[in-house]
Amino acid sequence: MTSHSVPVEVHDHHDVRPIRKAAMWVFLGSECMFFGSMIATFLLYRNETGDGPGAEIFDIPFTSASSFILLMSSLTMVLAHNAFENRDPRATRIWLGATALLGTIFLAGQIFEFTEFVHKGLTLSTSSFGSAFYMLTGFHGAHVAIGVLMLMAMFYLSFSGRLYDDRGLNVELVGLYWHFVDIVWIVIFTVVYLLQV
Amino acid sequence: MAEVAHRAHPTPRTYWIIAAILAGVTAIEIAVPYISALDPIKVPLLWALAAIKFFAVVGFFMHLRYEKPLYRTLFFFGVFGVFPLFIVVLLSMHAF
Amino acid sequence: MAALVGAPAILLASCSGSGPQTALNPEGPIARDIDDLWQLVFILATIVFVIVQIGLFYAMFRYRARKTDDSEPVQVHGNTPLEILWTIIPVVILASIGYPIVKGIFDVRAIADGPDVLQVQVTGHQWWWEFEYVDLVGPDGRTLVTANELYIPADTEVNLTMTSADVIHSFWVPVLNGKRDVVPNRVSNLTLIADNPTPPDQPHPGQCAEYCGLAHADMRFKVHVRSQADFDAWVEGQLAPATVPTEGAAAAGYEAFNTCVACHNATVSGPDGVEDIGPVRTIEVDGVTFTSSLAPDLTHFGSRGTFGAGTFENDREHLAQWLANPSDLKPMRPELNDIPNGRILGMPNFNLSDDDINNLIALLEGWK
Amino acid sequence: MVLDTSKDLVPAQPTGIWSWITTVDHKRIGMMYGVTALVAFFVAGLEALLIRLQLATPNGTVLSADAYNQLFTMHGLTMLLVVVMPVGAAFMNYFIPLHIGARDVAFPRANAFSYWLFLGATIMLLSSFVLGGAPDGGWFGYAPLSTQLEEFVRMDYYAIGAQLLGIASIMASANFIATVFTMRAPGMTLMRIPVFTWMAVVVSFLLIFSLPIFGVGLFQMYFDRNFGTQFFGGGGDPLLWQHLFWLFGHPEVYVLILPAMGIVSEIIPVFSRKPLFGYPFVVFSGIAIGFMGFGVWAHHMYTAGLGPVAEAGFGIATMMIAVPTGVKIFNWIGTMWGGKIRFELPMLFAIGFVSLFVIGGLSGVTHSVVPSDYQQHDSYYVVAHFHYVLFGGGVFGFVAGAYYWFPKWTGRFLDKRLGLWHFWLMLIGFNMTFAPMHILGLNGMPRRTYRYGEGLGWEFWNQVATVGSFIIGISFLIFAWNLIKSRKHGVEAGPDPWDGRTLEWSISSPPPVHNFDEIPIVEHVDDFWHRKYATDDDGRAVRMADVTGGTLIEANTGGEGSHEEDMHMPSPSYYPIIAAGGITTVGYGLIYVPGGWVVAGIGLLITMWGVFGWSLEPVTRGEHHD
Ligand code: HEA
Ligand code: HEA
Ligand code: HEC
Ligand code: CUA
Ligand SMILES: [Cu+2]
Repeated sequence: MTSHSVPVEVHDHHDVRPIRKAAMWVFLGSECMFFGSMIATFLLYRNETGDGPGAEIFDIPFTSASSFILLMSSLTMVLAHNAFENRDPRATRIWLGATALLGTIFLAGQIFEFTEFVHKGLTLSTSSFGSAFYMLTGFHGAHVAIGVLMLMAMFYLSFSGRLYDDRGLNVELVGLYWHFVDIVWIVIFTVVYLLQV
Repeated sequence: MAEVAHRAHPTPRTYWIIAAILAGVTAIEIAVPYISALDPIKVPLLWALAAIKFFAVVGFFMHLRYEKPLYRTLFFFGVFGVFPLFIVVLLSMHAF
Repeated sequence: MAALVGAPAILLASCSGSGPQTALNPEGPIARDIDDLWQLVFILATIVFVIVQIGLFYAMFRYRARKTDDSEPVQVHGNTPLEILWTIIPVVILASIGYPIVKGIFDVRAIADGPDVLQVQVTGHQWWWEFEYVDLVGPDGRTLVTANELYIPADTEVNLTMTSADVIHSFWVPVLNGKRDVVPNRVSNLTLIADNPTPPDQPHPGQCAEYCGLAHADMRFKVHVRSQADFDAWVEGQLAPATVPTEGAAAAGYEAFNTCVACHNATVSGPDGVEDIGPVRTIEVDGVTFTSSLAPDLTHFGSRGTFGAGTFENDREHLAQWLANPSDLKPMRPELNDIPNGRILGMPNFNLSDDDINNLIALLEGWK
Repeated sequence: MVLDTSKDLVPAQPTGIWSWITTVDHKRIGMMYGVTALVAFFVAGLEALLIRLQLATPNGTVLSADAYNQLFTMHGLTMLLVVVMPVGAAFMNYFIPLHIGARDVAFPRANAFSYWLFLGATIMLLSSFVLGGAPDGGWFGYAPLSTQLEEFVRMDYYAIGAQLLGIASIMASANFIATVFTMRAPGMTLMRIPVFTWMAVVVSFLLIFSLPIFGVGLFQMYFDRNFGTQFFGGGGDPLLWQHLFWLFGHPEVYVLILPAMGIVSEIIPVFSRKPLFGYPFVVFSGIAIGFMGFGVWAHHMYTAGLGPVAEAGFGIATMMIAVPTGVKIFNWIGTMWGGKIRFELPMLFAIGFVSLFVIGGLSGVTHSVVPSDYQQHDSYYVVAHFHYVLFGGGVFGFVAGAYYWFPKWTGRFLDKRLGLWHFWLMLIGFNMTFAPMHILGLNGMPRRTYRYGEGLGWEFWNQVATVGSFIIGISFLIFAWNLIKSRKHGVEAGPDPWDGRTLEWSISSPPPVHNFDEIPIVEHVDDFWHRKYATDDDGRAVRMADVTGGTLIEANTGGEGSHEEDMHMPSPSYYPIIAAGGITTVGYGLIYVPGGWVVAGIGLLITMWGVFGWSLEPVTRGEHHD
């Protein structure tokens, strides 16, 4: 072996969290592109309303309220993660449940909003505007729904005391995903709603 | 860099403060479209407010401020990559 | 070795413009400018190519392992000045062609404008071309509309304003200019300038260059270049309505033509004066109104050298085949036609009797 | 986290079909990618031969227009997404862990899932031929042609099939990135990892950031076709699709070429007996190509109507990619310069790569000259360009890699005589097929045309091309025969047949399940070489001791800092194939909506079963990552 000294990067091969987190962050970077493409599509078609209604049918106060709920679910999520790190399964469970609940309320709000818009004449096929709007908010909603499912899975695990088993999915990763879904909505809320009224 | 990576983890107190800030910014955001005096700067202002919220969540709730620089690099490629690309697309399609 | 095969082939390409549809024998100033730029870049590329291959082959030959020598080579890891050098040289080479490229783009893309410019509106259809000379209006107020054969005067700027009725097509006459996509919902422009008139039987061939479905290969067209006088004469002939035949096979053909006017228009001067006997449709894109018919205008079909979008000789034999079953000659999907919604994907087979076919041919031949 | 600290015996290679289905071993997964891609290459090659037969004469009648359009679309689609990309994935799977000194990739089960989903999507795309017609909208599926014929499911196959391939690739890429950034052996700093693995990282980033854009475009295409949305038709703008497609499509072409460049960067030093000239420059030029590759997408749209300013900008930007690419070319020649070049088969193909890729690259530069491209676009000149880079570059590079690493996979050499036949026939056939296309294109022959008329002066070169394509075909028949024959009966190669430089040559051929008996400690670029050779005062290499691969690591590690590792390999799992099968089922259902909703629903349930089973399955047997 040659004699000169080498800076040996010592890896803790048993700490798998950085590996999973790195993959999660890469995935979220990728999701930025996904949502970015849809947001750009929306911006392109924001005035292509054809014969159908446009942004005037938005109900800003209502959407503001549901946006706020989603925003606050990020708080409950981070508190859940905090409790998880402090190895407090009970608090973890409570905050996880709260997050899932807030997410569900947001989803319910979105379903309500969609039905309203359809009644006012805006559907997926009315205009390019409608297509872009429903695609963007719909895919976001799908992400929220998947998040809620994962939160519920964590919630369920917390009862059987297996929250700390090593597995592909854990509270921290679910948390990262959930916050991401929230920040995407921050942008959507601004671009789709606030900027169009 | 090493300093950043070892920054102390935030406490629930920090989280509540951030949440309060988020709530405050959101309130301002919602008000902006209704204040006609702000119309000329409405677009950049709303983008700026959204950016504040965005990075508050990313930095504190997602702990990116406290994590390895690697994660930041990975994620910011996406966040900052998407803007120039689609601005060029939208410009070339005369969307503005 | 690869070079030995590849290089001569490419070299050959540079000087051997062959065939009527080549980009290498320009017949107009715009195509010539493009070709000049190409020649310049091609020579530069050839030089780079030759230098690189020489370096590669020299290294291969000079530093091949020899049985007689088993010493190990010197372990060189790199050389920064060299790296910088071979970064900068390509930058310089490329920068040197930056100006002609940018100038070329703006020149080719400039939209011809002015009183002397001939304005033609082009509508691309699956799978044929429609041309309308918007400034050439006949005595009855109709503009000149034709299909698949474009006539232009020599040495005159022609501005094409183009759109598509269905999918993306691309208008390309290699000897006159590069191609330009024809996009639904969008208007695009292309300038044509031709040096000399073409002999009547040797128009410049053109081709749809963007894949547009089943019969993309057969979406061709012709550009006839005429002296100004010949062009004016052609215009006069085209602006005149067709006459309704009153006797013989052609008259019987006119009866049978009833089926055809579901899609095809013809402007005829009959007992009720001058009238369009088929549908005339327009679409509006970005404030420009384009004629966008369901099928080629047949008013002066007899004057065309080819049909089926520049694909078949306009003779009795081919016409008979066409009328007997169009899809035999040219792949189309008429079974998907939806006339009320303006969706046409080809001409259907009407199972015409031989008599009908002969009569229709007589009619169409007469419509010069 | 509970870790089992008891030491198992060194894991043995399991056998049987079931062991392949449930395998999570990156080497086996790599093999499966490779074999699948090879089969797909023969299918897509056969399609190409039919295309060439049809074009051999004017007004050819071998194929109908309809068949021709399906064939060229599937030929392009298959070659790019089901052959070249997966071949890249095959090499990456096999060699990333070996190159960085790891036992496996970061997420072995996700890795298996990527493969199975890729296989599902491949089967889906190929099955379209018998299930209502294959995609016929061209490999870039321009809207609104691709959204036009709702009567046919063809472009639904495209929309869904490509979407699934994309999901598989995103997962694989995230996996590779996590592997390289977090699982390197001690001392394996970023500037010591082999160039191939570096290129794999760049490729992974390109895919991670470009595929989602394509994904959105594909969803929009699918919605336009099936749910009446107006993304590209109605009030929509067809150019949106082109932007979304090429934002993916151009980075994609570098996804195809960078792994081949990485392979060539491995091979040339070994057979020149010199280190890679300018290692950091080769690495950084690869990264630069990656970055620049994201900024030039619109050079495929010069004729579409971007406006002169955008065209000029994209034209100049595109030209500049020649600069980092040139750096690579020059460094390869620099590596050969002053070396002792052994013309073994891998080296022949690698040199073929360098020579031919330059032709393709230069014709790319002539494309970037915008006014010239007004003439060249969508003509056979483009077809010539991209076959030179994809076949002359990509395929030559990958074949070089196959000859180079076959001994590592099987412990045996590929037959040299057959290999020489393969090489020369492929080289001649390739140039005969594609060099004439430059001439055809400049003489006005448009691409994607199933027939052309007489008298246009295209007959002769088309015939040459057709003959050439059959010579390529024969060369690949020889290759296939060589693979089959040498796998069992080739000359035995031993662990380090080429006197290699990188870590994979330090272990037995084929490698053991756990790759390394002990995780190596790395001190150099080309670490393995430095364990074998020192340099004398003139800088010439001097062999240190009579060491051969396989024994070296043991002899040279175990000192201070070495890691005594438990040898638990991740346990096999059948959840990946279930999840992938579920998603494929959903895909089939979506193609046939509304009738297919039921199928899609069933698929969704299977997927949920797979995904939840997998992600909630506690990690057992001391497996420490999944
Ligand atoms: C492996 C895939 C691959 C690679 C590596 C490339 C590399 C390049 N490509 Fe290519 N390209 C394709 C695959 C690829 N391409 C495909 C598939 C299409 C068609 C898609 C379709 O329409 O179906 C296409 C189409 C295509 C077009 C659009 C043509 C058209 O449709 O009108 C253009 C236009 O600019 C282009 C340019 C380039 C350039 C500038 C490079 C450069 O990266 C090349 C750089 C390399 C060199 C230049 C050689 C080495 C350099 C030197 C020796 C240094 C000195 C050089 C100089 C000073 C010039 N390509
Ligand atoms: C990596 C990518 C790749 C590769 C390797 C190839 C390989 C080949 N391609 Fe490729 N091609 C594309 C990517 C590729 N192509 C793309 C992207 C398009 C554009 C599609 C589009 O427009 O949408 C295209 C389009 C394309 C066209 C243009 C079609 C058109 O525009 O109308 C043609 C025409 O000649 C062609 C020919 C060939 C030939 C002859 C080969 C040969 O090299 C193939 C050699 C392989 C074999 C021959 C198979 C092996 C052997 C056997 C199967 C045994 C049988 C053999 C005998 C009996 C002899 N290709
Ligand atoms: C459903 C609509 C439809 C009807 C009805 C129809 N055609 Fe056509 N016809 C077409 C279309 C579309 C084309 C263009 C085909 C192409 O070239 O792609 C065409 C092309 C032609 C052409 C060639 C025109 C040219 O310049 O290329 C002739 C001649 C012709 N039709 C004659 C007839 C006759 C005669 C009849 C009646 C028996 C008829 N058509 C009825 C749709 C129709
Ligand atoms: Cu119209 Cu191709
Ligand atoms: Cu490109």
